[in-house]
Amino acid sequence: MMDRNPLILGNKTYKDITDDICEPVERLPGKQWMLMFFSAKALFLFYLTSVAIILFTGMGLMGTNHPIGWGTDIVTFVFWIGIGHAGTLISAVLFLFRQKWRTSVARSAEAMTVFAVMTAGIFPLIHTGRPWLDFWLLPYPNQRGPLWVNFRSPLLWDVFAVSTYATVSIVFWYVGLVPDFATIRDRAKNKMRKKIYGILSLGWRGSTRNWSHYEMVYMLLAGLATPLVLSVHTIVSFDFAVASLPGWHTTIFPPYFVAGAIFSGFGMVVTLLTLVRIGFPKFKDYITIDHMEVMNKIIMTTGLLVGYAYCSELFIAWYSGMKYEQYAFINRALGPYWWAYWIMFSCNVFVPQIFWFRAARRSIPIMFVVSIFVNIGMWFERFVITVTSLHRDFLPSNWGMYEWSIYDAAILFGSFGMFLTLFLLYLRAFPAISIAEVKPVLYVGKKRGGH
Amino acid sequence: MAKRQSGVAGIWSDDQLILEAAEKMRLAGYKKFDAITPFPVHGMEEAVGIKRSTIPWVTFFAALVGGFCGMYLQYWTSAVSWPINVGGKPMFSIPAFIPVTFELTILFAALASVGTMFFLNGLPKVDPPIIDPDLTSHKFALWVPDSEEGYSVEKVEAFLKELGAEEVKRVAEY
Amino acid sequence: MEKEQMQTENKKWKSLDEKYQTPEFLAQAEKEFQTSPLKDEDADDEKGGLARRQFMKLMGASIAMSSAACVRRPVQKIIPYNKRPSEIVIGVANYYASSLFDGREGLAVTVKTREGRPLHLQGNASHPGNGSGLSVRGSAQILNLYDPDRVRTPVINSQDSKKRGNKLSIPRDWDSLDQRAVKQLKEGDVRILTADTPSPSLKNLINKFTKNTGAQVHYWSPINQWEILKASELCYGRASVPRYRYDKAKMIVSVDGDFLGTHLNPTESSRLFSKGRDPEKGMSHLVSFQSVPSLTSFNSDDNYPIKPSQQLPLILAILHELSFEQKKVSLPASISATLKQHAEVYKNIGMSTEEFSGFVSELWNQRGQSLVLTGGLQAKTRDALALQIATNYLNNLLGNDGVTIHWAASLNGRNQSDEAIGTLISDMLEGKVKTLIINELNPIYNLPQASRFKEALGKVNTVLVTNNWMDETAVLADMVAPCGHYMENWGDNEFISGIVTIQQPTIRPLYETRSFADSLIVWAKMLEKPISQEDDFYSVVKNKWMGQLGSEQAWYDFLQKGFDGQVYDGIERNMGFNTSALERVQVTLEPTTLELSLYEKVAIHDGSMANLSWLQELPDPVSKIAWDNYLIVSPTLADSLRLRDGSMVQVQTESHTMNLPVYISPGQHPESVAVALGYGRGHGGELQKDVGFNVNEFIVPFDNQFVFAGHSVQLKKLNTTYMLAQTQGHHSMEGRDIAVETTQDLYKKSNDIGIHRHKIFSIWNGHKYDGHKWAMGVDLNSCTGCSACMVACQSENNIPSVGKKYVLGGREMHWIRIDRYYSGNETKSVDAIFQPVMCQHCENAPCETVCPVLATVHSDEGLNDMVYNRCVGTRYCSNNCPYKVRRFNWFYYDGHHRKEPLHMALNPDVTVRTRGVMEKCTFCVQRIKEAKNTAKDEKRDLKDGDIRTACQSVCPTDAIVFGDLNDKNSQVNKWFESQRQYTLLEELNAAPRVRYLAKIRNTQRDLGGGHHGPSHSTPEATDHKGGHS
Amino acid sequence: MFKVQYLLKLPILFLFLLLGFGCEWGSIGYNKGYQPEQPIPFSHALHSGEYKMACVYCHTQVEVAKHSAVPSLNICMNCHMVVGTDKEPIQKLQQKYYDGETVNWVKVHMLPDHVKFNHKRHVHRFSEAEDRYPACQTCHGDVKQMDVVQQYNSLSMGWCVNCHRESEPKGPLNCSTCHH
Repeated sequence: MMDRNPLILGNKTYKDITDDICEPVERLPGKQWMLMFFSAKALFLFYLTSVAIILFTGMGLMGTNHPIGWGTDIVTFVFWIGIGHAGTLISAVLFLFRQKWRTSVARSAEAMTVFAVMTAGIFPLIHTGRPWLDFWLLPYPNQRGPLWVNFRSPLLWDVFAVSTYATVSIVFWYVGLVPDFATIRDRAKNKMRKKIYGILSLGWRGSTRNWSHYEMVYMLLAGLATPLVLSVHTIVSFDFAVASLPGWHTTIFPPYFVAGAIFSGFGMVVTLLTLVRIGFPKFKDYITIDHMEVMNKIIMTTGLLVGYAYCSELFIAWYSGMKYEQYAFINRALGPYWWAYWIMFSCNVFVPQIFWFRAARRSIPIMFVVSIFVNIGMWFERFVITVTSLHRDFLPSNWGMYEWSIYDAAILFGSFGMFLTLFLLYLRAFPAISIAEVKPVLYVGKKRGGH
Repeated sequence: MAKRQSGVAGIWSDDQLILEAAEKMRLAGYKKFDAITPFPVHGMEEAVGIKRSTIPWVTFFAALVGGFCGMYLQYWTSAVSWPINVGGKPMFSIPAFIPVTFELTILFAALASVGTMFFLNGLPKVDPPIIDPDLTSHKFALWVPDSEEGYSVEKVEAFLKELGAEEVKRVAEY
Repeated sequence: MEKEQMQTENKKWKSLDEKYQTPEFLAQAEKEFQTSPLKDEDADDEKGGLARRQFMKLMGASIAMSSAACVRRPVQKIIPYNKRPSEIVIGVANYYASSLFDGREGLAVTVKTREGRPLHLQGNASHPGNGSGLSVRGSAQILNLYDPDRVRTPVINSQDSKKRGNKLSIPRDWDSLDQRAVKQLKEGDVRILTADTPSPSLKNLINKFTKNTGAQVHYWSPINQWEILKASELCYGRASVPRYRYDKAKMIVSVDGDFLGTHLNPTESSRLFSKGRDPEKGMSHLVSFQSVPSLTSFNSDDNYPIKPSQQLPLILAILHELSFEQKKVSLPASISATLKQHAEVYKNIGMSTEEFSGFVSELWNQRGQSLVLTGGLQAKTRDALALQIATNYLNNLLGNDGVTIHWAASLNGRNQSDEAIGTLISDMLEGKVKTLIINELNPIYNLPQASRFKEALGKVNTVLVTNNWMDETAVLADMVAPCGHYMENWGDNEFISGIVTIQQPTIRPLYETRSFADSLIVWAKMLEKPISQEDDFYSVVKNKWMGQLGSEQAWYDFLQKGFDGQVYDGIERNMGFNTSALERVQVTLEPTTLELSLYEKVAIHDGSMANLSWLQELPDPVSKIAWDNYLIVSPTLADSLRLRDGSMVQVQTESHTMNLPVYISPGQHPESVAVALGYGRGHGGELQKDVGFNVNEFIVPFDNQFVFAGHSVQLKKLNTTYMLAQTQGHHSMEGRDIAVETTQDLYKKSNDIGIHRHKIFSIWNGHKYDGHKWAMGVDLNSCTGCSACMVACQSENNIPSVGKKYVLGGREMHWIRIDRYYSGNETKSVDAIFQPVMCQHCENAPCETVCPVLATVHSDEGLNDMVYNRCVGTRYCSNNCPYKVRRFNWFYYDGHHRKEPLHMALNPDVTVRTRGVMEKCTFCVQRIKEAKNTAKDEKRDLKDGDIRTACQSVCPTDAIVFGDLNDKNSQVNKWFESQRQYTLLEELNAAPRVRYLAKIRNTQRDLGGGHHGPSHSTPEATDHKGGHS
Repeated sequence: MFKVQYLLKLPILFLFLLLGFGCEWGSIGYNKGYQPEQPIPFSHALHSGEYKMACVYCHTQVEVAKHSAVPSLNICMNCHMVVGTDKEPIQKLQQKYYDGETVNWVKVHMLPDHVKFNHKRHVHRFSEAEDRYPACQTCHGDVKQMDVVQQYNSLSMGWCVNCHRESEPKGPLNCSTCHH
């Protein structure tokens, strides 16, 4: 067994941990936070306005057209759903693998998942021509015969997958939060606060019987969330893979999408946690540079996986001998959207290779920049898949170009406003690190100080 | 869990010490006592003498029900209630029905597990009394309710002190 | 299926009774339609209606939810007739035989009306001219009728008569206009400027009017055939435009005669042409020499780009080859010298000596059954007349006169000339004209400044325009007398001599309009110089034909059948040829390094119907560009000037300089450029305003004619670009088997079209279709790409036009589109192939599988049903459609339709789609239902041919067939078993119910296209679709 | 078909109610029983019930067209030139007729624009099939009893579809049967 670095730095006691983590929740927000929050909020309001204008006027304001029926909305949907995957992966999969380092970052990663899924969930709703009728996608009894839904459509699978994923993610997250809410409740000096967190904590006590059931459920949820998280992006990839378009109709899509999702999710976790570390310097003891390094290793690995998928797509297109498929891939790399393809390729495959160097892995500025590149690259990956496959398919007479409009930009950037608003609120209102989970790993990598 | 009980609690500030104390308490024949800790202390279940949780069974059966409901919902709506020729595919297109079946399996299982956990733990509770606010932060307690066989406040107090409790509290209602 | 109802209550149609034309009455009439799907709000709540619809837009979701709270729906009203006209049954269409002139050709039509509204036009199937075929412009006449920009009352303009600048337009009634007009007419020196009319009754009235009042009439139209008339007068002694029999010709040589697209009567010509093109029975050989790529050149078997200055030399070279090289004929000495000069012009158009001599030998071998055709705007060089005479002579030598060229069955209503307006202008300038009546012409727009027409107009005291639009000429007139539409007026038309078609009104005049003929009658009467015994033109026509036909019953039969008479179908002998005419055959046009041709587009013609969205939105069959004109340049020239599609260039001729955008087209000669007329309209409609560029200034008046082609031109590249709305951005098939063609020799040899047939299997048995099994066949060999189907479909199915901005964004809505692919060597001459693509109604429809809400599913008759009201608009279906035939309503497109009275053109049998809904071809399911209902009522089974889809019924070449595959004898079944049959993208196993018949080209060349072509070209930088930036 | 399946439906029903969309289950929002007041108090009970006039006497085109059509005023005047001229509503009707005006009746049975219903086909089907239905009453209820006409059925899509499913021979269930 190798000696490992301590997961939590500094000579902390249990009380220190409680105090450190509860502190942001219990004090008034600082200027930095306020500035960020109001910027995010402004962006969020801008987003809502843009969505309202589009709903009022019509989908025609977006860049989608004939033949490109899906554009920014679906691209960004897949982007956010992908980001959501890292949270569940960290909390569920790493839990099952007994990776103790996950405890410090799991909470924020899960929060990111929930908010990313919420942000993502808006897109399929607003991308339809008549969003006020979106509820028709649910199989509910009705006066039309009853007329049901088409369970053969990947979009319906999406409805079930995304809503199940959102539900389970929120439940998982919330179950994790319950003991911590109880902690805040018990520390509360203010009656109102006590009441609110009392309700949120559901009256948690922390008796061993409670903990016994709790841990069992936590493990079960982890066990359920793991196949779920794989299935969700698999099903999202089915939106494309089940269709018949060259460039979409590919069996590699499920694993490729899942790898891409983990990749982009970790990218976003690194982006957010570097910011959290700056915003809350005390958290540096919990979210240590070692945590960041581990995540950077995952980014590099999944980056290679994604790169493998890109190459294998090209190989299969050539090997299949199918002219439409071959053309689609030549067109991706060399056609009018070559720049999108090469942005994707460089950001996702080349840039993360810098993490072969330990110094880079442990450098906060480098990892921050790389994580941003990763997210840009991953957005372009979805753009490449969606738009460049659609813009030139079977009949050359139909070929066309995407008509990017300012509304596309508004929707894309505005969605970050929604995500960041939620995330910043979360940082203030919820314990950003799992108190109850960090305490058991206090002594990992350290000699237990005797009393 | 339903009724509130009175009892005695002993408080420790080290998880190792309370683990030993709980072990001793169980060996001394206490059956209904419980430990209250801010985080799950490794080994405490065995020390207090709690059997493995039965929730996995609930999960398993909920998963079966979810899977069945998912597949049946799709079969019934697509092939029985109003069969419609969609894309030249069979009415009961099993391969296409797998994803939804799977998702409902997971959903039922997850929700049922959490629900059961809440039920078994008596959650949610509205504003329950607490023994000590630090018990969710850095202190640990052993709690002996009045329903314990041969319960007497003094005896329990004495025993807790003997076990090394840093503080012993009489609790009127918990 | 056609139920041509007899018109019994004639008074209703043509009553000039003011009672029926009051605005109140019209408003009442419109209310009568309000229970139909046209209006979704109640009429008596006019203020609330719009607000409520806005509310519905916004709050659809909450309405859907609040329905649970039992909210009363908006109250609707039913407004029955006071007295229901006996022939109107609400919900049942009436069909009337009629005829109209689409600006280019006369068409016999069947008008479908519902509740007294004309809705849709089809050709009159039994008519020997256009038959069931209808042109693009013919179908669009429905929209013309309901054009919101029509002049609605007589108008008196307050004018500064010297300057002719409009100050104020005052709507008046007919009385005051008539009084003013007659006052002026009494002054004398009256001239009438009008296009020649094919109506014998009107012609008679005009003649009487001129005789009685001393007025002079000048027959002119902007695009006329004076040179053909003049040449025939010189050569044969009678001035007429012959009817060409493309069906009888084994070899057709067209030198810029675009008979399939724009020249003379393209609908009838296409019909005749396709009759001679049966791959099983033998096909004619069409050779095209074109200075502008056209439908004719794209449909030809062999084509050669030429310059305008090579047209006449080419004909002369053929004559030279025939006489001096091959010594088949001997020619008068007078012409030999001229011939010798041009003997080798073929070398300049890229033909080798062997090729040319082979071509001429073939022409000689087919003598008596060949046809040489020249003409059209592109051939109106300064040598236009010489070209026609030379062509006539060539045809005469080949023995085609009277066989493939029928002078006995001439095309009427074309007796008009540039000379006529030239005389008028000089008379006006000399002050010989006091009053000028301009009937449905727009010389201010159509003529260049150099013609001095505007200047001349300033010297006329009174200008009276009878027209339906306040166009460029009408705004300069003193009075505008709206003359109504073909569907509002009576008439009789003899488009082809010998056969008269009736023109019945099918709606009461929408506005206070009066036909030109009626105006003449009224004015003559007020002048006390009556020109008819009857008081209105209807009676004139009726009495004339009742007299001619013998009885009232015969008159009603005439109305029912729509036409009377026969077309000459024999062989004329002893035509004679006056060789002295050959003296005029002199080549005066000097070739230059770059020559400009003006040409007309299929849809826009001379610009007279430019205000119709259907015509503007129709992608030009040749260039696939909508909403614009542009300078066509060859790829070679574009390379040398570094031009790209949309680059602006400065175009400079001797007479005019202007900037135009460039469109690069294969099939254009490198030393020739071309631009279409009809754009850049100034007045007369909101829609046409500032669409394209007015290039009429390039027309040069020269020696009593207007010269349209052969101008020496210089191009200068500008550093700006312009967005051209092209609906098809990529023109190569990329080596895919999409539009399949082969040569006749190969097809005959192997009885095979040479494509890979895929072995397809399924893992289950599939659904059974026991009842009907609808299917469609499309014969690429017949399809000329004329696009008539696109407009007919638009009319039948309430398809909106979206405007240039959104065509640029790739959002055009046509349910059927015509793909045009090039193959062959793009720098020299190319082959083009047209392929109509509509919803393929796949049995394994990829779109259906992916729709989450079952908005598109299969019917038990194999139709791919699209349920608009269920659609939420995920657009997944469109993405997954390999044929990309689905169209999405990105906005509320009914906005334009709703501009009153355009909503009256909507077909009540087809739902008007709302925003956010997908739509596509339905195989005209409303027609299928209608035919099934009729069959049920008549207690019989459906017959093959009972159902004709909109696209099928207007196709002049019968390239589309629709029917039941379970009917063993159906036409579609025969096509599905043909050797030429293939399925588009067969390997995807979508199992389409549409199959194509491969195109066969009658050529000796090795065709470049299809699977023979280049395998994979590298994708170029951009697709042009959606414009150029 | 199979009784067992009805039992198996139960858990699904439960799930749907859980989804909270049960509100659309009933005939809520479909205006069944809608009975507006008309500008002229025309009584079907009197004309059709008491005087036993055939429906097609006034609704002349119901057997030949998609629309049953509310009668034009000249049909009313067939009788009311002489009948009941002393009554005020009849005088109003006459006045409208002579003025060339018409009556704005309030629409009772309303289908949305995207539903194409064919009266002719249904009337023929009802009166010619072996299991004869009363041609008009099946959908419109016993109009003979109605003084003021009211909407007798929900006219919801489910109502249409169920009839097409249950009658023998079955009506077509394609989407394009009604929507195009």
